[in-house]
Amino acid sequence: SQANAAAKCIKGDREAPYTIGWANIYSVPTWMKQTQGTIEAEIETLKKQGLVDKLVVTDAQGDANVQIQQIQSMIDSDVDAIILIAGSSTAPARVLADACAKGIAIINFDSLVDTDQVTAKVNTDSAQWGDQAAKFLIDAIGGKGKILILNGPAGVSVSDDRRKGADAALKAHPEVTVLAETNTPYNVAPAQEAVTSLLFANSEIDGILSLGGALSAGAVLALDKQGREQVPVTGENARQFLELWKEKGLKSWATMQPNWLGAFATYTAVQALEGKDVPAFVKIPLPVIDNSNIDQYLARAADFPADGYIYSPFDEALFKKLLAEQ
Amino acid sequence: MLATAPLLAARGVSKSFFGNPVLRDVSIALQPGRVHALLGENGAGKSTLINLLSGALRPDGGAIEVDGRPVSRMTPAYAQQAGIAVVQQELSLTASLSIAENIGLGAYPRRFGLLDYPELAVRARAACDLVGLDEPLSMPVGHLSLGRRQMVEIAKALYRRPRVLILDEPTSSLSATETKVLTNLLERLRGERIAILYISHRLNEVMALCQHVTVLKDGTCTADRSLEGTDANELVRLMVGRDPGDLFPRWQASALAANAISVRNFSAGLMRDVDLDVRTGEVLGIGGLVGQGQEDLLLGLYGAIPARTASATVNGALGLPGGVPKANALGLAYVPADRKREGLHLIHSIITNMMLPAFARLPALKLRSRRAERETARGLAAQLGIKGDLGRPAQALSGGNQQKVALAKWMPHHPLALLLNDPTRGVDVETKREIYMMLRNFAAAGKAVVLLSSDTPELVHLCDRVAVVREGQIVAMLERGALSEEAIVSAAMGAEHQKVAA
Amino acid sequence: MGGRRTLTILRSRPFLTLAIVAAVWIAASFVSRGFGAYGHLRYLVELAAVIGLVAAGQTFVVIAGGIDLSVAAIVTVSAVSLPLLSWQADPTGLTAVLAVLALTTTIGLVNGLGVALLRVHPMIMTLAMATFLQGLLIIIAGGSAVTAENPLVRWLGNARPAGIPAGVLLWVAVSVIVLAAMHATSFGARLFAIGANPLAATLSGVPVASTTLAVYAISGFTSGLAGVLVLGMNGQGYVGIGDPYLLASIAAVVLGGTSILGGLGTYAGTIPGAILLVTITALITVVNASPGWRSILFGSLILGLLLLSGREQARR
Amino acid sequence: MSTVASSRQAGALYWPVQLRRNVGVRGLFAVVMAFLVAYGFLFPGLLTASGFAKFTQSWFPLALVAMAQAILMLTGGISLAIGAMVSLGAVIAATTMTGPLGVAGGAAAVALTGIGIGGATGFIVVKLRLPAIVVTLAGSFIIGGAALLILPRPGGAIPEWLSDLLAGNTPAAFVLLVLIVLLWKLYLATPLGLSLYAAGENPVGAYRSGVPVDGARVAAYAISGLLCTGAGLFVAAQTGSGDPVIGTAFTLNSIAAAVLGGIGFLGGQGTMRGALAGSLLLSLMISVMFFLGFTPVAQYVAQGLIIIGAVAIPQFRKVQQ
Ligand SMILES: Nc1ncnc2c1ncn2[C@@H]1O[C@H](COP(=O)(O)OP(=O)(O)OP(=O)(O)O)[C@@H](O)[C@H]1O
Ligand SMILES: Nc1ncnc2c1ncn2[C@@H]1O[C@H](COP(=O)(O)OP(=O)(O)OP(=O)(O)O)[C@@H](O)[C@H]1O
Ligand SMILES: [Mg+2]
Ligand SMILES: [Mg+2]
Repeated sequence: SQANAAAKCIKGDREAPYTIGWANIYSVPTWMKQTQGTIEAEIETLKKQGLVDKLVVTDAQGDANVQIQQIQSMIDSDVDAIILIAGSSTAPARVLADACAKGIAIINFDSLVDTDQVTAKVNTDSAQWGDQAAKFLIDAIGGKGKILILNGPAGVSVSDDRRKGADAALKAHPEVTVLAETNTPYNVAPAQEAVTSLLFANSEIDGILSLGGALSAGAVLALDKQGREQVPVTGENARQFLELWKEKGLKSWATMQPNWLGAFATYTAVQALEGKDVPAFVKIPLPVIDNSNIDQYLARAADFPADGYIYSPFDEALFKKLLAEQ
Repeated sequence: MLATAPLLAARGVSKSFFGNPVLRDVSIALQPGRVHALLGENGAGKSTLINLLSGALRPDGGAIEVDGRPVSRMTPAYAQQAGIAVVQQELSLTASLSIAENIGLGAYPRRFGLLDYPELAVRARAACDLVGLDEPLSMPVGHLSLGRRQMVEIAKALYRRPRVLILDEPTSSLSATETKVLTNLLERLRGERIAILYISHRLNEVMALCQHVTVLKDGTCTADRSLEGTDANELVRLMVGRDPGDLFPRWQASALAANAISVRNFSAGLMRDVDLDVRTGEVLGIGGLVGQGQEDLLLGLYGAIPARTASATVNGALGLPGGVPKANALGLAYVPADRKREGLHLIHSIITNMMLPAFARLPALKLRSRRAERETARGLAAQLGIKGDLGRPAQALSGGNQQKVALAKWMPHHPLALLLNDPTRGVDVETKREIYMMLRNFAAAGKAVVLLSSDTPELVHLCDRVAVVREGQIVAMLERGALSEEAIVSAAMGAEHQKVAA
Repeated sequence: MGGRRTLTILRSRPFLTLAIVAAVWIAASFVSRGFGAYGHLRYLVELAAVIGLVAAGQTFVVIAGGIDLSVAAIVTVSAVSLPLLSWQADPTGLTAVLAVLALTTTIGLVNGLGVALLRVHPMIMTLAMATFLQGLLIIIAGGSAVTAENPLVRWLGNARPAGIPAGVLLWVAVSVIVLAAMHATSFGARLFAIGANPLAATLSGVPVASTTLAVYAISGFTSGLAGVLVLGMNGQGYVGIGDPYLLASIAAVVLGGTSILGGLGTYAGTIPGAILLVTITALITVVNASPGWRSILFGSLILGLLLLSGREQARR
Repeated sequence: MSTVASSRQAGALYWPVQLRRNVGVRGLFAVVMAFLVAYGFLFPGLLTASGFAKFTQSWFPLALVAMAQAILMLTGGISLAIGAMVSLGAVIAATTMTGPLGVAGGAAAVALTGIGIGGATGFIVVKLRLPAIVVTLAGSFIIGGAALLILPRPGGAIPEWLSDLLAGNTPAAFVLLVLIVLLWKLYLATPLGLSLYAAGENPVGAYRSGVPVDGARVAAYAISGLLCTGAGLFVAAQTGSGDPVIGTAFTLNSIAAAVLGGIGFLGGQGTMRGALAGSLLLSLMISVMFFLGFTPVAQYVAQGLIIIGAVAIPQFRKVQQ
């Protein structure tokens, strides 16, 4: 390692092969399991290169307090790097500062923490997510009409950020009326329930601004079950949604929170430990899935779990490029 | 006499529950230095009356007076201030708290606003000494036997240094020795000019202890007079409304040579290596001081607690049943002593309670016939004199009637051997007579009865033989000819006698 | 005679809960026209069927004096593992469904074993079971790339024989069986006895252990059934699909008047309790308010309805 | 009468009573001890000042909510709003303490909110005789909604010095816990204290003995509320900020800890020390499993086994005797 490492938190006294701690917030959901898969694959690669010794995994079972305790344990056992999906956007800040002070490389991805005491943050831009989705939808309904907005759970930053990102576009189009908004977990069933009730309450709906996860599939199923005509709907790369999209011939737009963020975070952590200068924030561009390229995604569907996400391919070249671009 | 106002009195009080009148225009006056008996059949309203006197319930009409002045709103707290203490039937204790903490509950000595443990210890010890409780004060009440809990309840009342002491069936779960301690104590308290109200179904106690009597029948007062010149028969007549017969049925030998239950080297709970034969056609009594292992003997035979034995025959089958359903299948039935905790489902209807053993043995998915159940229950209720709507929850029944339900539920199954744990506790004379009749008839039909009892006269007059238990052993087996209260008590106390001699 | 009987029914908890549901429906359809549409009400009942199925087992368990905190995990296990079992050999898909139900019943049975034989507190036992199942789910989740194409499951989730959703028909059938088992068999009577006073029940010869086993097995079975139904309704199982049903099942049981202490209650109350829950949820969805206010409104509604229907009887 | 002798002998009442209360939880104590030793062995840093500080800090909020739940269960109640109360406490602390109210004002607001909401819940449950489980379930939505209104997304702040004081490298959490346990002991010695047990196990008997049954129960809810929002304040200090959904998991964990510690549902059964030991076990388990290098699947399985084992093994030994 270099003596004067540029990256934050790194003290330069750590030697390969490294021990990587993966502080997961909840390992049960399929998205998490897929992410874990990319991390493990990356670890295997890095092991072969002699850069990583072992991976330590914790599962906070959805409890941000437990996650703090587990990060503390990682500090206590002196791991070389921590990669992290946070259970709360504020809670882990102090324990991360402790870790940073101990010279542990910290790469925070997906759900981010409001702190600068980390080596790097890796994520797509949630505000941009919301903005692009809103713009697509407004465009798709011709600049005016009545829409529903489906949000993730209340009180969570990601869902709040995406919603805020959509605000500007909505304000710019006063003819677009928001009939109703919901907050549900990013799952099919609750979204389907909510949309069904909303459909009954509102006879005219021109579009659905769905801000993530499996919410879109729930909305499409709700429309379908009621025999209503499908309307433009935004979404993510959930396999079920993409398949419904194709099946029902939807007018849709989707983006993706790539599962390989996990692999990339691992890669970045090792790069930082190796003395490379990594940017404080790596912004992952949001890909667009539309009718032009959906078939490419569906062609690979069989490689992914039925309730999983069809993410784009990744390799070291991509990672190198991402790190260099910033 | 006339000059002194009664310490506590009820003037023409009435009370009904959900429209059913339980007390109608009842008056009672408790004078200092007098033990006042309150008699009546099960459900006559005695407990309700004392609940009114102690502020646990509010009367619908009439007034409660303390020192001759009517109290506008009697509450337990006010009663406590006025020096009124009630011995509930084990009801007011908390199992997880220690003896001392229970005794002081609601009236703790305080220092700087906090519970003063040293002071509590001194005062609780004093109260315990009065009733002969020698268990460590720190022992949780949950570890005590029923009889000892009853003594704690009495100590709890005494701890409050009452001017008026009300005792609701205090002796029903006490052994003869403990009863003796209590009667001596009450004599002494009377000497200290305390007013005492005493409820009991044991008339000999009442005759020996009390000076004045109030008799309730169906919620009205049928007598309020001095006990002088009254005899027991007279009292029973007042309670029941007709001439009493003999309490105990005439004894007739009916024991057959066959053994219903036979065990060798039997151990369960406190019982260690006992041999016992229960013959068909007999009533076998089990006596002794409370808590010597008698209950474990019954429970072990019944398969409710683990038991070991060298050899056993139960109604012709080899070996112990090893489980309650198995014991039932072999014709055993058990009636527990603590009916509220072990015998009944208080929140369920009387019918359901009566039918439970039937539900337990029917095939699980057999359809019930509500009509047949009602018929059976009505029959049982009529047989045992349980009055009123059988759809009420069992907790609405008075104590004695609850006991009848606990007994009645086994009757439709014609058990071959009845294991009874103090079945007449808190039961009025009339019901007692009926139960005794039933037991004798049962034996006469060639079945076996094992009767564990804390009521020594019952053992003497009803049983063919009495096994006296002490420290987990059967120390004496008294045959009919040798049965007497003295014999039972001295066998039960044997250890103490020997210790004194040694 | 008949009059008194009618009066008792009118005053009973199940009926009261039902009356409240009706009142909420009528009130809501004034506020929002579409809410009272036949199709919507039918949909609400269909949703309630899932809660109702889970709550059927939960009612058994609660009446018997226990509680089952593993229902949510069992629903998920059922919905996630069924697609893995759907082999082609059986064109109806029945085999796979039966296999999954056997699995979930076994899970329930294990709960029962812990409670009855190891004497672990029901809450601890079922909580631990839920934790186990989470581990199991990590292993099986996303394990297959095959979508659920089970004809029986699809039918359950989508068919409407005679205009009534198949799920609702299933619920009706289960309800009839549950009510019969609860109130017309000796098994049912044992259940109440165990819940009210296990000691007295034991001494009366009630086979406490086997009844307890049966109760938890039933809960595993009905949760499994709910998992199959919810899979059919969503066309896709996913990890977390059962999560909403833990609190919902308990709430439906208690709103329906069953005592959480055991020994008293009826599934007849749970049924309207389940419908009430989905109704309130739907009502909150169509109200335009911030998430905080919606949550407050939801809680206040439950509390308010409880004031109307739910005084607890005194005990001991 | 030999007053002297009897008073000396009787004077020693408090400690024997306390000793006997250990009987039910000895098995659990042994299990917890074993885990503590294992933890100390796996992570020797535990014995350093900062290691110990961090360890008690992660246990502290769980200990508080376990107490909050236990005090209710002792009176025969229960709360499903524990998690929401913790969130509310955290959110209030994070929005007031850096504002005009200051730390003292913020702490007072947190405490008053806890006592007020707890007391109101108690009033509804006790005086209106509604089942606690549904009242608090409904309450959890109302309280959680209030937390979202105050802070719609994670944010707010706690003064740095307060965070460092409570959750820095100081044993403040441990000292606080000892203090709270002492206060609990004091409370038990007030007229309302032991009444908790009596009111929980035998309300009718307790009422007839002159115990303020309703008062004891309402007070229990108020204290429980205070403990919850207090835990929320601590969590806010520990994390330096507020999060409107931070407490969610505490509801189930508090029940698990209390039941694991031997607190019964029927009221009057169990001891606070048991509940604390239960919460300690839950907290220890997480760290010990980490140091043993368990994978998530193994973590789930082991966690289930430990929870069952801690209850079943003592039970099993009792049956065997
Ligand atoms: N809380 C209550 N609710 C309904 N009925 C009650 C209640 N308390 C008592 N009763 C009824 O009032 C009547 C009188 O009961 P009470 O307990 O006073 O009788 P008792 O004379 O004490 O009988 P026992 O000798 O069996 O103890 C009984 O018929 C009983 O069923
Ligand atoms: N929850 C209740 N509901 C209805 N009645 C009750 C309830 N609790 C007590 N009672 C009535 O109060 C009366 C007094 O209760 P208690 O337990 O002292 O009965 P008791 O008649 O003295 O019985 P025992 O002689 O067995 O102690 C009983 O007769 C019972 O009918
Ligand atoms: Mg009475
Ligand atoms: Mg009585």
